[in-house]
Amino acid sequence: MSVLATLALDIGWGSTLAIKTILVLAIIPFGALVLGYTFLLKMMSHMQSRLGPMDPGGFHGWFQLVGDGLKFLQKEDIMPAEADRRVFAMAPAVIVMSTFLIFLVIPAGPRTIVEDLDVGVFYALAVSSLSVIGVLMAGWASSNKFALLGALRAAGQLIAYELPLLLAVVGVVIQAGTMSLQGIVTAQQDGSIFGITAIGNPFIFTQFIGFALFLVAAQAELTQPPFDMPVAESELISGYMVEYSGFRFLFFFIGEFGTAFAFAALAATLFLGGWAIPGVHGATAELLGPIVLFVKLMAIAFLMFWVRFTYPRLREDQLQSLAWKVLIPIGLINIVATGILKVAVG
Amino acid sequence: MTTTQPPSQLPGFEVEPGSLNPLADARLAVELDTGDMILNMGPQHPATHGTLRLVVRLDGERVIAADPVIGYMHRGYEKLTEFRTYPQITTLINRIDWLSSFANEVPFIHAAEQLMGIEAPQRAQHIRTLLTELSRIATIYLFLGEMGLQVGALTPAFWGFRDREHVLNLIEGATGGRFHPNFNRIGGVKDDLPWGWIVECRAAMKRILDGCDDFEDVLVGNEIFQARTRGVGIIPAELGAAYGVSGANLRASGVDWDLRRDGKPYLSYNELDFKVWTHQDGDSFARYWVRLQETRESVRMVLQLLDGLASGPVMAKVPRIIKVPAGEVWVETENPLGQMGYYVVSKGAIGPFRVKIRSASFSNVSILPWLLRGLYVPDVVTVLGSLYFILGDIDR
Amino acid sequence: MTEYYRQYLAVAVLIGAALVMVGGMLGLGSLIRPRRPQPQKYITYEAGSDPVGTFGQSNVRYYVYALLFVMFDVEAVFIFPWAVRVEELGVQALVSMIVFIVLLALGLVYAWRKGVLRWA
Amino acid sequence: MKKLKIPGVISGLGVTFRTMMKPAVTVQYPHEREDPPPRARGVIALKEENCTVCMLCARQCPDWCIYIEGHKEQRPPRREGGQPRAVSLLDRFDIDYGLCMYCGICVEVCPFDALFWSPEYEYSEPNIADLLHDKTKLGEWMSGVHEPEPLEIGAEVKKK
Amino acid sequence: MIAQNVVFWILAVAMVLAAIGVVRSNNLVHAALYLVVVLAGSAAQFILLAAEFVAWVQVLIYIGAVIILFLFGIMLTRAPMREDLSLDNDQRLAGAVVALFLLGVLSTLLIQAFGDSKIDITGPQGSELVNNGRAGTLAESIFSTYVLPFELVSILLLASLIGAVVLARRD
Amino acid sequence: MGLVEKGVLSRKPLKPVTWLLNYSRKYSLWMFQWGLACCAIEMGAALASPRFDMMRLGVIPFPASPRQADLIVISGTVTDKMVPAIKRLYEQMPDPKYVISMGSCANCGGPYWDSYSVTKGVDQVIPVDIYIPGCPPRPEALLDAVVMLQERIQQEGLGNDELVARWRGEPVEVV
Amino acid sequence: MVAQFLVLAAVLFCIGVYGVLARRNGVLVLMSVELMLNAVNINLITFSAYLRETSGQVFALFVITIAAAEVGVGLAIVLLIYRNISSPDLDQLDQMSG
Amino acid sequence: MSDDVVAVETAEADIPDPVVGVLAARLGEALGDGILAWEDSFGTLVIRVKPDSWAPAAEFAKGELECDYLSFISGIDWQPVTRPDGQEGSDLSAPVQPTEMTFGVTGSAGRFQVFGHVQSTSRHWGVTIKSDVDETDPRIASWVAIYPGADWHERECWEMYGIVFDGHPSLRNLYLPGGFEGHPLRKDFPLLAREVKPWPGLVDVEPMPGVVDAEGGE
Ligand code: SF4
Ligand code: SF4
Ligand code: SF4
Repeated sequence: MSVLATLALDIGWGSTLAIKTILVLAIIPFGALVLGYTFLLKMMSHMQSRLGPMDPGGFHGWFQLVGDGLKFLQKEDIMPAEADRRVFAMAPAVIVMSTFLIFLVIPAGPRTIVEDLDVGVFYALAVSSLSVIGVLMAGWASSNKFALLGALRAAGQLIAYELPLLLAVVGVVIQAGTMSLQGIVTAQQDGSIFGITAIGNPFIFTQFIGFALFLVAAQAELTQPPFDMPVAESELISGYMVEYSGFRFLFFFIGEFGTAFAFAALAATLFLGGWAIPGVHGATAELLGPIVLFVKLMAIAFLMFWVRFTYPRLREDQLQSLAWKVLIPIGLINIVATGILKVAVG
Repeated sequence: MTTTQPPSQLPGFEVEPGSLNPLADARLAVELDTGDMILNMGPQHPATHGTLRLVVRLDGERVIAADPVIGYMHRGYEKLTEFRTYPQITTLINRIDWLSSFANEVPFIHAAEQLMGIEAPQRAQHIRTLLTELSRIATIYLFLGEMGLQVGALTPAFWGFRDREHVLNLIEGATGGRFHPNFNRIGGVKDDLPWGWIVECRAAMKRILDGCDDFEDVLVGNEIFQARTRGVGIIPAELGAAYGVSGANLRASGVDWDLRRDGKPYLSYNELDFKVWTHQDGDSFARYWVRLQETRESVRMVLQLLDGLASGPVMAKVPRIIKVPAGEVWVETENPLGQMGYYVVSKGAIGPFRVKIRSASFSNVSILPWLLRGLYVPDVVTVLGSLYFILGDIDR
Repeated sequence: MTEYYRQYLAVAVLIGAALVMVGGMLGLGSLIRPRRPQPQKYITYEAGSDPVGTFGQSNVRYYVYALLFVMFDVEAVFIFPWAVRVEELGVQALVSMIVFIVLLALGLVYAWRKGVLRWA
Repeated sequence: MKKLKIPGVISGLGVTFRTMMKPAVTVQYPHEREDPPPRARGVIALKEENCTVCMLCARQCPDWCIYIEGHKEQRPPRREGGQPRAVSLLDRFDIDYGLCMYCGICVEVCPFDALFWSPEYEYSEPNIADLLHDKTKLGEWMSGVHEPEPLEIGAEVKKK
Repeated sequence: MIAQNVVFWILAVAMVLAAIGVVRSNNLVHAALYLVVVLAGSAAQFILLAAEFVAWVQVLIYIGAVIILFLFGIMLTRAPMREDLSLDNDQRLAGAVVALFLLGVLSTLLIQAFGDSKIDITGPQGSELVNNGRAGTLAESIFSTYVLPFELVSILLLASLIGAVVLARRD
Repeated sequence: MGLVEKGVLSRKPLKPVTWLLNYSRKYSLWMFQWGLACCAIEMGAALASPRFDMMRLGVIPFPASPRQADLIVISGTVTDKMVPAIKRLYEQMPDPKYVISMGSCANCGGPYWDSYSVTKGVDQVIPVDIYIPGCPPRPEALLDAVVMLQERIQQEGLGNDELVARWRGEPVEVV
Repeated sequence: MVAQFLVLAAVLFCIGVYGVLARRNGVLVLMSVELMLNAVNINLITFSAYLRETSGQVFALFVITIAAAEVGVGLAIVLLIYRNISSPDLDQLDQMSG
Repeated sequence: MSDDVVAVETAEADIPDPVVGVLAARLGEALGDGILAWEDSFGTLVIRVKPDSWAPAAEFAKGELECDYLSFISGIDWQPVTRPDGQEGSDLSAPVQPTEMTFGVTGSAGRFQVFGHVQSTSRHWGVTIKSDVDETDPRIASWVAIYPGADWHERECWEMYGIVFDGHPSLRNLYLPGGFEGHPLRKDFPLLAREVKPWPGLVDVEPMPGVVDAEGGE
């Protein structure tokens, strides 16, 4: 009991944390569902002149993904005889964990945030890089060649694009002077462009290069087309997930879309001003925040999925060249330029 | 996964397929001398259109040797033809290249007609030509979308299916079968076109042209697509011919050879004005591009035919029981996938004595061991997609 | 300080929550999912064929990329603290940072020129 | 390949976006349905009255999937003073749709117009044996049979 | 304090067990995964010690990058899926003796020297500690006191990059 | 340990739960991507052609790996050479799983009934839930079959003997 | 309080030493070295906290950096050995040279 | 060798298609008495060569005749189906072939023949080359060295007829699963399904007057 006492876990604080945890627990499947349903099912279908799910649930197939979830609960859980059982079992947990942790720092309002860490963005990117390990574990433990090839590709790709992601963010950090996401949001809300404060200063204007880099890199991190070679259906069946069945497979799905949700939210926060609307503060902001964030996030997700359903995929080597020969140099130049400007002007 | 057999002793790897070509060996830069990984792609693999199996030996992701294992769709056509009568064979051979069923019937019917000395009336010829071109469009259009899928673009595949439906509707409207029309008869076609078909056909052709433009925008013009396909899987013209590669695959290597124009005259192609497209590169992109142009060319042909559709009967006078006089004939046509030919040997019975079916994909695919060496796994998919084969056409 | 620990307690709680979710779902599933062993069910999937041979070796070029990545990752680690304080640290830090970046960029250029960034 | 100077990556996005804005072409099958063209080879219907048990269809069928049994009966002559007729009566007329290849040969060879194509397609079965349909079922399908359509311009009018 | 201690001991036990796993495991990939546990544990210890930024650097670099390098290395040298008993050499016993001896010496020394030293994490001193762990503070320190080592690090990285490229390149 | 095996889920008060479980399985049929012959193209049309769009019915043509599939449509000719692969891939699918046999070839050999290399019906190897006649069946016929299968799934009482036997791992009789 | 961190570091360090001595696979040796470096880091951070000084943390950063570089080069060497003698076995290297 | 080909004097006058005659003449010049017979079959030259000339003929066709394109190689079994007409099994529907052994154009010495078709993509002509194969020890030279595409065709022919191609790098199964026995395209290979299943056309109903029974039953 003294443990609790020393940590001064007063009831109010503890229950807030509990509520927040539950919210995060709920938001991730919810985000995965929303993105999956709106974009993967509906938008894609319409881009293909189709309707997508209609019957499940009656109204425009809203039940589809819920049903998928429930169904996977009822599916047999197969572990191949050759697999490394413990590692095989742990891999999805690692991926889900990595997704969960990102949500810790994403603010949805002045106080609607689990914890505003000082290392904010850095933390988010660091934990998102954990999923690589999960992927490698999955691919290796499946003892399947497609899975291994897929995992290696995935790892190669995730690390190659981790960098542009980091570099893209640096510009924002320089401008905001903090890594805390709340701080970044405030900087944008209260900022001004050439003295005009009406729209604040969403960093998308000053950091457009960073924004573009971030989107491209996030696309690659999420292994979405045109960077989906790790799961390239026509080549590697479904890459490192080949051997996963039942709910364990669903965890990968949740991880993928949850991370997509998180990255969209991150991009919205970093470049579009997050929950903030200039001039709106206090309780109103608290109320509007989540909605504003959601709208911005969906706009970014739309972009990402639009590209996803239009482009063919690159080849592994082209992907790496893109990262190393284009994105990273641009990222570095962007950082230097931003730094110089900041020192010179600001 | 712990097979102790060294790779060289595994079934299917006794020899290096295609080792006859010094060119191929030269392309294989010797990398780290490491243990290779043998990977089965197929028989169930999305890249293999169903049931081709490709056993590849990989070093990392580079293909050291590829050995296509076919026969998963082998249905024994040549044997079955010996046990069936001519009309029964007409319906059976629909299913060789199942996408362009109608085009399969043409050479066979033509062979039988030649042996019997019968000529189908002009209107029948026109209808046959029309349907052949429509089935060509239906086949290649699917490819145009499917190729996107192979290189990772999901959406075009759906468009391929979407617009193809209009063509299938036309075929079904005329013949009663979406896939397997069984519409050709020795001496003509089964029936005339239904009322309103021509108008519908014109509308459908317009859609196809629009669709071609979409593909041009989304795939051909797309830098990523070009990066994925250009310079990948180059078939040198000479080697391609020696392997028996035909159709658009060969034309993409710069060989200006199209049986519709250059072969013995068949159907009404000599009445039509069309261009045979070729491309100099011989790579996957060239194959895609040539097919795209060919689709447009086919649309042009269809429109020409609709304009000049002859009137009259669609069936010549033929005996009720068809007995084909003894003789041998070789008939080849330009099918959507390439050269298709039948070598029909008749001994005067109601069924043929021997039919050698020369199908395009069989030869087109036989170049794979040579073509895939030294490529990377993603390129394997591109090459498989761009060669465009139908399993039934390989295995028969 | 307590504030600080609380923040990280939240991190721990989230990790726990993730694990609980994974475990809970699997547990729930095990209540209602079937188990039906079939002779070939547990064979490794290889597109319908018998799995042959062993794992191969992955390619060296992956390694080179990974290596480059590590180098630049380290760079990023130093860039971030600087980015937070660009203004305060001023010109001198900016110059050292640029030198730092340029030096590492040289490494990239070297690798590029050496052709390790090419695939084949 | 000489196209506008818009990079391909952008124009592709435009096409997908345009497609998304167009209405979908889907026909929501179980709720609404299209009629297949009249010639569609959906299922073979039997007009039992016309069948004379001549067995032609069964013999020509490449799949051997028509099973016919019949017997002969003496019938009084149609006209006064004529010969008594021998009439063949159908006892069994089964088509195994599990095997049928839908080629249409039987329909074509039937000299008495007893077989027709009906564009019906919803007759899947959970049990393979149920795909063998007998003459009652085949008779029921007659209801879906279309009249032959008019032909396109330029066609020779069939003399019947 | 107690809570901190509890957390410490839990982590410490886990880390030590995992570290033993690293050196005793017969499966290379398992060893690498044990190493992940050790490294993550250290990151958590850093957080306990209020070195926030370093902790996340540890996660990003060690877990996100170095371990990946290891896994690649393992897969490049074709780790068998199965246990491989030939991973150890025959100096196991000697190794154990040396290690234990060293451990004895070190821990005696350390406990004697720092047996009752405390890190004060309460009150203003606590916030100072936390502040010390922040990225900004570190930056100030790096760019004032440690500029030279900082540049040296980049040269070191450059050198090692070139070296590794030369080594890993196939010729 | 399973609730189904114990018969818990078949109890009356749990009706809504069973209903929901069945409903979710009904509308989440992930279909194994595997086509064999001509029929596969019609299956492809049913899935990919916007005109039919099988996804509307909750049939997701996503997995190319059997591990995530619920439904396999054997569409086309089954050759003797292919049979082992079919059997294996079927068995690699996790339960509960369903099979639709599409087209005459898969039903009993179809046009190749007398061939030396074609298997006369896929039901000789794996149990089939629905047979679709046709050569090839129209895409609508496949949709119809799917609707039929969905009705059957919805009817499955999670406790009826057949299902429990299935769950328990007793071998399914191949008819 | 301080001692326990230091002892933990010592334990890890010794385990690392054992690993370096007892392992013959190159990759594993490198991992053991990582263990040791990691122990060093724990020490550095502990002292940093104890002395209320940022230097320890800066040094830890440098150590992490160097460790990364070390692993990069080290693994490259192991790969080279592997390429030459087809085994990541360090002992075999002795036999080759000696 | 472009226009002069046509200029070469044609051998016989009754050839409808001059190209066929020219090709035959040129092949005849090159192979001498390696050629056993040739005929114009509906505008295609069919030429039958001695087994020794099988490969040289292809070589000549590829080199001199510019037939760079290999269409196919296959075999034929001239023996009538061994089933004594309708006596075994109930299969009465298969087309009845003559029961005595006859050979097609250009004849044959025995039961087995191989034939291949090569053509020119530039000059648009083609030649069908036939050669007899011994019945007891069926073997013939391989074309793989001339046309690499012959690889699979010869494997197919080997599998279907049991004809061995000397010099082929690996004659192994192409279509059939490993354990398959027999050579399916040989005429004496029975189709079991047809023998087991009773023919549904064989039912005791007398034929209708005026309708000729088309099938084997007669
Ligand atoms: S359609 Fe063809 S296969 Fe079917 S019953 Fe008629 S003749 Fe036989
Ligand atoms: S051919 Fe016509 S009349 Fe003769 S048996 Fe068949 S259905 Fe009856
Ligand atoms: S049933 Fe007919 S359409 Fe389907 S695969 Fe068989 S032959 Fe092709």
